[in-house]
Amino acid sequence: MNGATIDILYFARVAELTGTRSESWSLADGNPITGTQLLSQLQQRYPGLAPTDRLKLAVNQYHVRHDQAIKAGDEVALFDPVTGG
Amino acid sequence: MNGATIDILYFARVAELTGTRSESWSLADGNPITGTQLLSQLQQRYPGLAPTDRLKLAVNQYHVRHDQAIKAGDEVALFDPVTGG
Amino acid sequence: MPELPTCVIAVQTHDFDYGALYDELRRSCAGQAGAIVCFAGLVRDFAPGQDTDSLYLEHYPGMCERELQAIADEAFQRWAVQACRIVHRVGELARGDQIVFAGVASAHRGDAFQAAQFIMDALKTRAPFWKRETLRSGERLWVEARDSDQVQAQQWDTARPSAG
Amino acid sequence: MPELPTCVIAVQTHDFDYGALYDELRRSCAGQAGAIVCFAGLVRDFAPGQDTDSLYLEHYPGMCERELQAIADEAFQRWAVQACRIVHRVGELARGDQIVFAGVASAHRGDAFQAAQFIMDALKTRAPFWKRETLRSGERLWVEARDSDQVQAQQWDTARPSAG
Repeated sequence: MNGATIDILYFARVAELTGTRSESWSLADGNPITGTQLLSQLQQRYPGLAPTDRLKLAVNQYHVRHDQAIKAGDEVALFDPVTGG
Repeated sequence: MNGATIDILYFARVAELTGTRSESWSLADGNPITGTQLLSQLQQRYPGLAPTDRLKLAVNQYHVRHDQAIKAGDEVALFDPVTGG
Repeated sequence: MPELPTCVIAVQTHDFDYGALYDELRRSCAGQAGAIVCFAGLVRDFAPGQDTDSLYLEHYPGMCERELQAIADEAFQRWAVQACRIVHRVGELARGDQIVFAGVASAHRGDAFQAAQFIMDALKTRAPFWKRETLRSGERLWVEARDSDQVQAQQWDTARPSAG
Repeated sequence: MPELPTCVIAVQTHDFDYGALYDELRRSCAGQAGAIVCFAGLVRDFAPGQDTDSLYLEHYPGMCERELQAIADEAFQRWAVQACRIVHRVGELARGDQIVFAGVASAHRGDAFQAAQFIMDALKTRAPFWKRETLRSGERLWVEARDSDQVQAQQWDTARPSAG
């Protein structure tokens, strides 16, 4: 289990909901999980995240779909649809 | 006949062909003519204008088609397709 | 949008200050404009291996200003423009010189982009300016109008129904 | 066009000088560029009767720069771009302030207009920035993404075959 973690970053409204901007998250048995599975786990810890369908995921600074596999050591970011420009 | 004239302006390559930038042109019997008729008369005086199909006409500073009627007192301009910008 | 704006138009021999023109557009609608698009046309090499030494721009005084105003008015009818500026230079220009400026301020970027592009496409085919190139070889030639400019300008006619 | 250009990208808290950015674009391709299109996005009133007092821009450092570079690279693949600059501000901004700059230099105006518009449409839907408005009433709200921006960005996907 040692080192079988991911870093999760939260931005903007999502960071306000979780009350933190980043945290280390342990993968059960160190196995990869999908974005959807991670969102489900996060929603249990932070009920305010629901509904999670509209939330966006990035893995290692690339936009990914919710079915993306996430493995130990990944940098995962969770945020609302972007509104820059 | 007195005053039954139009002013003709020539621009760019067309002014080089006619050798002048403007002239007063008498209308036969003072009657209006079409652009096509005027172009035909001008081509007799300035053979280098041929072919006249591609030349553009403006009457009183508005683009017009060759079948536009031209009457005494009009300001007529003759030029190549524009190339500004 | 209380009323249609007016477009400030200049036809001049002297150079223009692109940044200053942008600043004026921005100042004239502070707090309202969300998007400003500015275009500059520059003198570039005429063709590979045929270097342009200089460019002479002739125009039809009076009709130029009227036609540019008409083009801007048409843009105002079609898109939500808050402010507009068009500057076109005439006379002798050198390689790299600025020729033309068209700037549009709007609430949204779509309007600003479309209006600016429409203005340039219409200017290219309707505003009575003519370019004469002088190549490094000394050869002088009047630039010929390009069919692609006509095609480009005509696309706005067919786009009319959905563009409002 | 010997090789693809690189896009100079900056994400910064301080303001930018629109005119100076244009001058740099122009200088970097003097004699080659015939067209430069620059876009500025500004802080404007949020809604009628709901005056924006200030805007806070949060971003994802690192991913922002990478995503903007990817967007510019995609533009270079699709259009003949000679030089490009993108600047995006973050942090606290006031009404009327400049938010974003995108400038493109090209031989022809069609490429410059299309590349600049593509960059802005892609930036709006892909670059990880988030706006929080503070209204005069004191109310704070995270701006919601607009469906129209998604639609606008997707039009470039369908335009792909003919746009090259």
